[in-house]
Amino acid sequence: MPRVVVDVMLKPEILDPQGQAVAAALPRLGFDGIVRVRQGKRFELTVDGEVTDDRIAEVRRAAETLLANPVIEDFTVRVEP
Amino acid sequence: MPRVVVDVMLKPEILDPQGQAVAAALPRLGFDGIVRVRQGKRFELTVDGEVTDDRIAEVRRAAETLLANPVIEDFTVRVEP
Amino acid sequence: MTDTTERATASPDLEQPYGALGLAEDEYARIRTILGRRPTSSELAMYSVMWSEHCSYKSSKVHLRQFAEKKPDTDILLVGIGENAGVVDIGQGYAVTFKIESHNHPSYVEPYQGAATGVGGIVRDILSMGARPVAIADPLRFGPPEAPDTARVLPGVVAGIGGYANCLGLPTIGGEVVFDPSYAGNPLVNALCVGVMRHEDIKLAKATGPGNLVVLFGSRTGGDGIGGVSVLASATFSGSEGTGSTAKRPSVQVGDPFAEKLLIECCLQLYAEDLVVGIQDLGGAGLSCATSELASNAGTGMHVWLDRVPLRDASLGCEEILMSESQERMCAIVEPRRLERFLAVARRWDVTATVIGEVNDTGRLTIDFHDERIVDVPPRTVAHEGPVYQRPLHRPAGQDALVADEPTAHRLARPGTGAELRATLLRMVSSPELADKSWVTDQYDRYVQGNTVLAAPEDAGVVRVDAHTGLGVAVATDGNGRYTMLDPYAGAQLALVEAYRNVATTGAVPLAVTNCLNFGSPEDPEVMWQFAEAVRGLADGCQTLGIPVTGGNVSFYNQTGTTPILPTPVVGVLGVLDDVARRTPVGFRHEGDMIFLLGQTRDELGGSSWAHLEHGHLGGRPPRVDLDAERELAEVLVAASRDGLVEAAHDLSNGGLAITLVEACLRGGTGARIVLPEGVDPFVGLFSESAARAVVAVSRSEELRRRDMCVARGVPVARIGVVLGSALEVQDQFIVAVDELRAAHQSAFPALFG
Amino acid sequence: MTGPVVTTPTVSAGAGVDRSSPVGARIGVVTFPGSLDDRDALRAIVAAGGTAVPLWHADADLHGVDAVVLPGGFSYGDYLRTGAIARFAPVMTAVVEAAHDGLPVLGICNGFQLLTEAHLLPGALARNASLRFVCRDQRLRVESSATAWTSGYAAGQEIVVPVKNGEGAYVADDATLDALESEGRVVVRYLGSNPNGSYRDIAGIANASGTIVGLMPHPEHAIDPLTGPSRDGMGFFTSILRRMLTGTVGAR
Ligand SMILES: Nc1ncnc2c1ncn2[C@@H]1O[C@H](COP(=O)(O)OP(=O)(O)O)[C@@H](O)[C@H]1O
Ligand SMILES: [Mg+2]
Repeated sequence: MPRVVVDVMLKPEILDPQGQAVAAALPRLGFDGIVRVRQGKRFELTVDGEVTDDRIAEVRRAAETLLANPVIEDFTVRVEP
Repeated sequence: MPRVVVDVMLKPEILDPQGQAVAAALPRLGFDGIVRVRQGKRFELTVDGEVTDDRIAEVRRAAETLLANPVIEDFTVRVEP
Repeated sequence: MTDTTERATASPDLEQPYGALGLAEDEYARIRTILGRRPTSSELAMYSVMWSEHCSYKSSKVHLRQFAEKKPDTDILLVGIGENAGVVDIGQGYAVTFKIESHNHPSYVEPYQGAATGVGGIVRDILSMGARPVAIADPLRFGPPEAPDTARVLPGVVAGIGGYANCLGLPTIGGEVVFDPSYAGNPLVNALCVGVMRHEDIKLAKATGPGNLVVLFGSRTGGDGIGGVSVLASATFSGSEGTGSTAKRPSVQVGDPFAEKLLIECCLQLYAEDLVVGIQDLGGAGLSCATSELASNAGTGMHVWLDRVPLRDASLGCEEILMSESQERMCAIVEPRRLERFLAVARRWDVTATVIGEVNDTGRLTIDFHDERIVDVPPRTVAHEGPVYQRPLHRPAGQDALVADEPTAHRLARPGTGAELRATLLRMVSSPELADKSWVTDQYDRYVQGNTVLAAPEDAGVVRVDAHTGLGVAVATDGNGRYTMLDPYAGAQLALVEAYRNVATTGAVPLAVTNCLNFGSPEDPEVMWQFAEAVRGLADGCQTLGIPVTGGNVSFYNQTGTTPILPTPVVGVLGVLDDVARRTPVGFRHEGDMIFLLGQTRDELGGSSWAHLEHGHLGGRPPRVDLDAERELAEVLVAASRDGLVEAAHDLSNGGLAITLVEACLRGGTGARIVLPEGVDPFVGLFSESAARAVVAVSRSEELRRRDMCVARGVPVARIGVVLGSALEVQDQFIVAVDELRAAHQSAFPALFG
Repeated sequence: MTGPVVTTPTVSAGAGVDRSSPVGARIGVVTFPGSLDDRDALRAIVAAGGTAVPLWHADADLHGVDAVVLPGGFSYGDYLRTGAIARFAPVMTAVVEAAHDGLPVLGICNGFQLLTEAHLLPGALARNASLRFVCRDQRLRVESSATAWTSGYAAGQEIVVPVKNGEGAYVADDATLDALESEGRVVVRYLGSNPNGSYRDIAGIANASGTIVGLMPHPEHAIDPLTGPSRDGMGFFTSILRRMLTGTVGAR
């Protein structure tokens, strides 16, 4: 079945303690090449039937109202290849 | 700066209460076209310098050891276009 | 180009956006007079934020003075009003600090983060006094339970409080969950924190000792909450002169409880090694507040190199760095010879610490940004000599009609038969207002630290302070917007006496008071009248009860559109128990114990839960306040606990005797047979909300001593029944199984919130 | 936290102290950044009659302790996954090594999560089914008394101990679960309602030799009825002390 992915990330100006904790741990484990980490959410949605433009619009509305909190988060919607 | 994304999802056989809760909430909000939701994590890593194969390998090791728990999670690594 | 003091002198006529920053024209003029020139954009930022209602208390100051003026004669106050939090002597060399604060508006915008950062802020206040934070309480108020927005706000707020407090390792031991339509667009999220220290560990926010260093430590500074502190200042700096960038700034702060946990442990080690001279948390108004208050409190001067502040967002301009309300930061004054050790302790806890300034004796606060002077002000004028207003007051036009609308039997139908009483009780027990709150409190860790002796749903939270002696403290918070609406003077006192009674019910001696005054707009004379009356009532009440106000917080502009919330003073009372093993629990646990009702019951249903829940009615007068009776009742309850006379005690409040009995039965897992005193109307006896009352359970062998004690103190006492079986029976009226009560009591929250 | 040994027990007089327990065994409790119940674990050890030794996450030396407790809390904020970052603390290198050599280790809540992340115990702890943090007094059944930490209980004994967690659902694949069951390595199980959606109501498990035990409930908060629901949790601490005395640790 077709799958639509919604990626939700904190807005760049919002503090991301989760990403910070990971970024601080990496060098301690010897991973020095990663300079910055931001952590967000990924939703894999399985939609009913074909992925029409209407479906995408619906997912976008769902992302806006439920999956992401627009006050602090941005999101992107894409169809999984 | 170049960005590498690590997506971490619960293995399909592991219960995903967060995804389930979202899936249950969607129809209540009038979104009927989404039949299944799984929720995972997305890490955006900013790497130092160019995204060489070595860097990707490093990120892969970081994902394996830290970002994902292979007992319950799968991950994918990709370079953001 | 940076707006320097030099440039300010050279361009006196430059237009400045003071209005958009919330400053009135005469306030702006006063700043110019103080400085003898126009302020730089950084100075304007500082003054605007520090002279905002939130920071300067400009509308409330003239009223709050009564707390000091009417302070009862007592020597328990080690630190009084005016510091981050008051400090109370609880004996044996221990001191306790406690304070309540609001985070109402942020919690509406983003419930989880708003509530979480509210907890973070009050914890830093307590920490800055030198204390280890040991407990949290969270008085909360929301719109109608079934409103869709309440389903967004309430779960988010509760998860946010739990998410932050649990991660800090602070037990949440009390609070309130109240619903009223007036809070629909404006929930109240108040948070109280209690901290414990030895007398000698008290710290003050003072930048003493010229040559000492100003160290900023904790999280890096980002663009959080800029302008958020001055409630009126919706304008950003985009239009202002200077370096203010136009980048997007977050309107919401995100808390990092892990960073705060490290900050707590770091501070406690710094205190233990005596490495700080003075300390101040960064809350509202961020560095503007911390630097000006530290210097002003000490009467010294200070110089700050603002470019040394570690940033999370490199694009911040100097005004923004000064105003940022980034969380999890503290500012300490450190002797140079201790600096190295200070930094080592900070490193041990993974806390970033940076010297950003120096104390001097110039009497001025000067701030440089990349070698340019951007601030040069007398710190007192920023921190303590802000504007003070005597706002007009006006008794609301509708007040007389409201008070005249008594809930008489004639006006509101009362249940007459036993069956009606029973049905009324079951409906009320299952209403969210009176229902079991464990859906909320189960999300809070009440065990962490291993010292929690009582927590929700007990009358007050009790934590042990000293494991050897059993010394401990009790804390309770209460507020009743309906009572306060009907009579703000009495309403504030009723909040006070309820918290006082709750503390005494556990066996603790009430000692001190904190308060959070949640009201509408101070520019509305009718709101201001409510406020003035409430403060007067609270100050008078504290004076008569002999317990001082040690601090608090004012939250104005709580309104949806132009409709204010119910006036809601929330009062926290702290008490002490010499041995927490003597605490009295709420639950009826032993079959055969005799049940007594202490205090006098009158037909008092104005503002009651019954009138509200059964009739949607608010009118008449709230229950009569009798401070002497409250004090006598408290003395009896405390003495009874000390002498081991009572098995259980529970005060009477919302819903009256009926609800008190249900709660005591459910808590203890028993039933009770009740015989209402002769001549009492069953409905009034069960549902009236007369104050100064409590129910106690006494083992048969202690019955006489108990009665004697009450009689000796002049507290009315009536034996009303016995702990028995598995049903609550009110003789000649009705019987209802405890299981049925439990099902009704427990169903409300899960049904609403999942 | 700074001194090496807790000398003054911070426990109320006589509170749940088992006078018959052996004195002197040294039990370490690790403090990670974000540990919360470390003091309570120290207190419980002292109350049980042992010597409590605070251990520091950044110090790889176990200071010769006879057993280790990994306490509850939110190590490193638990932002990534519970226990995921703490697993790499220097002290854990020493703990893992010693544990493989038979050193008894008890992981409570965050400590359990950490033990699974460190692969000392199988499976993982996932988000509570309710998606909410839950703190309540929980009825449990001690399924196995054949571990270093539960030998003082009777198998099948019912106890009441607090649970308090947001990510306490024990998950593992069926093969692992079946193996745990058949090998008697399910140590405690939830009775009544399952607080977090753990598979097969599992509250705690052990390694094959019974030296390493992880559980979500907090026995250190059930050592004194004044500050907890019971003193039922005391057995975890007295069990290990008794094993020390009789020298049967790690040699089941
Ligand atoms: N309602 C009140 N009753 C008593 N004191 C109050 C009240 N409101 C504020 N205060 C006192 O005024 C001072 C400044 O308050 P506040 O700005 O909230 O403190 P902080 O600067 O620590 O945030 C504090 O000492 C506080 O206790
Ligand atoms: Mg303060």
